[in-house]
Amino acid sequence: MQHAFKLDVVNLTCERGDLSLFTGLSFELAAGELMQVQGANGAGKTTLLRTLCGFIQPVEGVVKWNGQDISEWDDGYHAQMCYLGHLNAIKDELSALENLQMGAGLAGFKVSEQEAVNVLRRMGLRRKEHLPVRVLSQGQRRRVALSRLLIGDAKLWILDEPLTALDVGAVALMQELIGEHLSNGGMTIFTTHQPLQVAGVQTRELVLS
Amino acid sequence: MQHAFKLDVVNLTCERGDLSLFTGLSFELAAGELMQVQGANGAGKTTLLRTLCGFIQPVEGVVKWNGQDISEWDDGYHAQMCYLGHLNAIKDELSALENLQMGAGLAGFKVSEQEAVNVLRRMGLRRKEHLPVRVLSQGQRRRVALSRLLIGDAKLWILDEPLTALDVGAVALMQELIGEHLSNGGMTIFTTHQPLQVAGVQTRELVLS
Amino acid sequence: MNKLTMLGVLGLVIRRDLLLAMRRRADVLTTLVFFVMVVSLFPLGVGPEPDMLRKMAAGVLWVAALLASMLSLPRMFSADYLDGTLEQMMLAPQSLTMMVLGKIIAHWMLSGLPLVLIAPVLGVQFDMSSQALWVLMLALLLGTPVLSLIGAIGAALTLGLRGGGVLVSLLVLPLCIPVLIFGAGAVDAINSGMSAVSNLSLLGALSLFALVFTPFVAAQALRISME
Amino acid sequence: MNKLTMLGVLGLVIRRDLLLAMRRRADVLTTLVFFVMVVSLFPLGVGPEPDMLRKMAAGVLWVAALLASMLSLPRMFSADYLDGTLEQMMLAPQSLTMMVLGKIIAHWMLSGLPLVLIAPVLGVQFDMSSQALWVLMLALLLGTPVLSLIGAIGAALTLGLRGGGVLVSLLVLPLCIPVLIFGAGAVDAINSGMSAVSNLSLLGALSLFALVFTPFVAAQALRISME
Amino acid sequence: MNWAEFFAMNGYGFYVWGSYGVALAVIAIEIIAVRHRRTLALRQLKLMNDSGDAQ
Amino acid sequence: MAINWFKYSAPSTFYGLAGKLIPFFAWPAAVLFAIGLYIGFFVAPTDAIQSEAYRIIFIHVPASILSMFIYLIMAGYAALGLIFKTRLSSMMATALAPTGALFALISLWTGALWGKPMWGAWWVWDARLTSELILLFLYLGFIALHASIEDPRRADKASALLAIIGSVNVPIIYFSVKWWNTLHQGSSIKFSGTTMHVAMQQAMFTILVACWLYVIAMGLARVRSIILEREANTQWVKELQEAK
Ligand code: HEM
Ligand SMILES: Nc1ncnc2c1ncn2[C@@H]1O[C@H](COP(=O)(O)OP(=O)(O)OP(=O)(O)O)[C@@H](O)[C@H]1O
Ligand SMILES: Nc1ncnc2c1ncn2[C@@H]1O[C@H](COP(=O)(O)OP(=O)(O)OP(=O)(O)O)[C@@H](O)[C@H]1O
Ligand SMILES: [Mg+2]
Ligand SMILES: [Mg+2]
Repeated sequence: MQHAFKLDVVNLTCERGDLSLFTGLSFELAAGELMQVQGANGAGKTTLLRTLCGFIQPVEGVVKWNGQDISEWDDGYHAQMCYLGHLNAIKDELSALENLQMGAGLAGFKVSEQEAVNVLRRMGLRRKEHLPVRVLSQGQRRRVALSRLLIGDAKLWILDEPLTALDVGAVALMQELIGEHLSNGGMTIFTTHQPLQVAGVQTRELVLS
Repeated sequence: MQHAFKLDVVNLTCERGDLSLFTGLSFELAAGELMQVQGANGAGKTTLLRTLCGFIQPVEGVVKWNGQDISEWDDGYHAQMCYLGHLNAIKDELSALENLQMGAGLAGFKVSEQEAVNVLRRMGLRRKEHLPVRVLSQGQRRRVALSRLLIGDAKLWILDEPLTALDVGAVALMQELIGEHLSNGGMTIFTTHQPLQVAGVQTRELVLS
Repeated sequence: MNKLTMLGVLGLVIRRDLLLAMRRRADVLTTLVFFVMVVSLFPLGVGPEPDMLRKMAAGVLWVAALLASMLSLPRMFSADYLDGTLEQMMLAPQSLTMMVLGKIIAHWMLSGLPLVLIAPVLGVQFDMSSQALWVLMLALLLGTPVLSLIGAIGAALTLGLRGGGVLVSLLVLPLCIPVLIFGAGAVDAINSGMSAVSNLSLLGALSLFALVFTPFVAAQALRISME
Repeated sequence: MNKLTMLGVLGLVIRRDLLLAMRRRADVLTTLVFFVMVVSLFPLGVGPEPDMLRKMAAGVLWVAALLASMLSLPRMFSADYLDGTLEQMMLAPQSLTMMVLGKIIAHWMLSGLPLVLIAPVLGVQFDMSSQALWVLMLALLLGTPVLSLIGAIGAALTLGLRGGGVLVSLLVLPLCIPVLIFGAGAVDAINSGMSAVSNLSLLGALSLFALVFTPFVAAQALRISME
Repeated sequence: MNWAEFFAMNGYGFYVWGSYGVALAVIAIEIIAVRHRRTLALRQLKLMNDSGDAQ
Repeated sequence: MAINWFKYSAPSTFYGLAGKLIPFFAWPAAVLFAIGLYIGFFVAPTDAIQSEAYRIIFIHVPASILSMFIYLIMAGYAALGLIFKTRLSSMMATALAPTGALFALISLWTGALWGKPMWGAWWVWDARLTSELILLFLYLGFIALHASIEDPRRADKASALLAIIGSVNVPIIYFSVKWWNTLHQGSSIKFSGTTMHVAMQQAMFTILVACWLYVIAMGLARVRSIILEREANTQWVKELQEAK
């Protein structure tokens, strides 16, 4: 860990179809910081987050991780980030436990069953660990997806509407988890239409048009 | 309109798999009333709403509309209700306008283009009327789905997490729309994890275990 | 005011499905091209002797038509199921059977009819006589609706199941074997100098029978799949 | 610590896909049953003369194998795409080409290998000689991987498109024609008393060639489709 | 050589004229299709320009 | 004089340039067609073996040749677009595909109409014929894939990849088909090797050139529409006189 982690967005311009969503967007995010991307429906929040992941090539501008363009990073950038989109990336046929273990495996981690069970319990899925995810409710499925955050040591969390379908208890839990992540030197950028406060952290706001 | 509309739920019991979700649930909903179904993730909210629609047969108990079991109603019950689930029931290939017109057509209404455009504008989709729905953002798609409520004269609205993906402006709009619906003698039952207040109406709460 | 007539519903659903198909013309073409392609693969596998090809022709064309219809079956309901439209259709205060019939007719117009029209061109590649070509077309015209009608039940039953594509073929193909036998039989009869009338009228009877019963059954199957 | 070896990734992906398939055994069986069914339809459509059937056998079996593979292709990536797993795979700090290769191998084990094993049984139905049966198996063993490999590119290109099922056949079938020709040719050569070696070695060469190039191309196609 | 003979093509008229007729027809259709596509594109542009000005 | 090629590879400049160029290809194409047909029907003598039926050759051979060339050019443009991200080359590839498919169709059709009097069958599974048919499938695959993808940028890239793979495969397909056919010795019918009269050669060559010019004119005309459709929201298109 030669130096602190940093995400720089320089002069970013994105278009979808023939619509220009934002132009000349610049900001930086340092360790321990929390940023909420705001904007009305269709403002381009999802587009921005997917650009930060490298799925979408920006029309102009660069995204830098630790000073280097993310398209030039090998896999080093991806090893240090964790993205959670609209889709849960979980398999209906597998149990919550298997889903978590497989997901971690693809990201390069070996997780023992005990660890995985602990993580799922922390996410409030006690007694649901072995059910096929297919039968879980919307909110429970989202919880399974979120539990991936607790595995591994990604520094940068990119969360697109993490609170969708979560009940009050789960929202509080997420706030706590993000708080811990930040105090461990991580950083988080997220979108949500519900309020999300993390104790002791000033949420930076980025408003799209 | 021989008598006021009424939904009766008598002694309802539902199971999913081998899990008993709720037993002996009874309530009634009269014209002008607003009911929020609450409960943690997996409590059975979606299951309850789908039972009210008649998709799921309850293990015990009945759902009555105007005093008659909904499974004995012909299409008369369906003509007086409108259900909006997790899925938006819109076609990616069609424009917002065509979607609305087709949806109304299937429900038995003929809607002129002008009316449909007005409804869409009311839902904040100005200038998006002719775009294929595929390219709209999550929230915009949800708005298209919600605009179906404004067509026709359904008395009973059954809404499963209507606020998902909606921004602040759209949430306020929904509150307004539900208010209007209630004051026109309609009734609404809904679930949501976000607060939803309608001016001048006392929200009844139904908490599942 | 809230009720369309039976025919009104039928027309609406057909128009809607055709409109959707027009938005993605590629869909319609692909079934057709798939048919052409499968038929053309056979000579490549079997060898180019015209004699043998002529004998196989009717069988190959019918099997290919069967497969092409099967492949387009999953699309009949699955798109509506996945985006929730089917749910809304079942809640609509209209006869579900009529809506299903509408979807079946639209499906046939998009997947069966084009095969009927292109079949003679392919028959020529197999060196079929012109009389045989006419019988082939007629047989396809009478037989392909059965494939869509029976197929609808299979498509409804496998709704939302993974692997639905192959599963539906599995359920439906055995039921469609009579169509294949009578259809190919009609052409063979002509080729061996007999009359194709009995085969054709059997096909027609199958078609009518399926038209009367399957839409209702498919509607019930849909209800089961949606629970 | 965060990097698996190349082979580690490969093994993980294969194990994962096989596990998923085991959870829905129906999927694996359906491809196989489809193959059996298509092959068995032919005698029904073409008529029962043994002479003719023996001549057609290799061609029909190969065409059926081609179609069965095509049908299972859309499943290669689409489930992972729809539930977002593919997104996560692309973000994983591992070589995408290796993951794709893993998925291809798993696909072949689930859709190609069963065909190889069942083919002799079907060949017997067509009265093939035992020597021809061996060659048939060997040819299928060498040829079916090519179908999965080239198919992966088609599956990746059509990811998320409606009508993907037929479209992918449209794109991939013409490219697979050499496999069909050499594969059926090998059996025919044996039947007419010649050696099948040249056909088989051509198949092997195709297989190797595809193994080297297609995983990378398919990975690129995936990236294009995910943008 | 008279015209009737010319069109008969020594008994091969159907094949020769069938070839050239269809080839020319296909070419004509392509030309019409390309023209039509341009008209459509321009009409769409006009629509967009008009609605854009209105707003 | 150095020409700034990059300037012309911008759709905005190319749009105008193409518009000016079209007549220079279209009119000569029409004139050469007429001349070629005249030579073919009135100057070239009757063939000893095939009688008048051979006159189909004047359209059949150019169509066959062009259908193959256009595929290569299309794949080349698509590859350029994929590698150098020049939008115009991708558009050219899309513009050429339908014309190529059409020529393949003409080749098949005229070939079939020739085959009937010559071979007594509309179609035989000859190597050349079969590979032409496969070529048509490849065109159709390219067009269908492009049409199925809504996002034009993704459509360009995906179909470019397909075209490239296709062109790698074309030789393999061709040789396998050839080998398949000669191995079986199925039909004993072969193309007859008559030496051609000079006037016949002239007619065929004239029509070949006419077809080339026609393809270029069509490509340019279609690419202009494509540019209009894709760039509808750019300033320069909005300011176009034609759109007012
Ligand atoms: C790859 C595409 C093709 C090419 C390059 C091509 C080229 C030619 C050429 C150069 C000739 C004159 C050769 C000669 O006189 O010996 C010819 C003749 C002919 N072609 Fe094609 N052709 C193609 C496809 C087809 C197709 C698809 C058909 C039929 C459907 C066809 C049917 C014929 C016939 C019947 C003749 C006259 C044969 C004869 O002279 O005996 N050709 N073709
Ligand atoms: N291919 C396209 N053509 C035209 N417009 C497009 C296309 N793709 C996306 N858009 C538009 O891009 C905008 C940005 O969408 P995005 O999903 O980023 O919004 P968002 O901020 O995440 O909204 P939400 O809060 O509703 O999720 C939307 O207005 C959408 O209509
Ligand atoms: N086939 C099944 N087998 C076992 N349990 C099931 C089955 N189907 C559903 N369940 C369980 O039923 C419960 C009710 O699910 P439901 O979707 O109704 O919850 P919900 O209240 O809508 O939750 P959410 O707020 O997360 O949307 C969940 O706990 C789920 O795990
Ligand atoms: Mg979004
Ligand atoms: Mg729910």
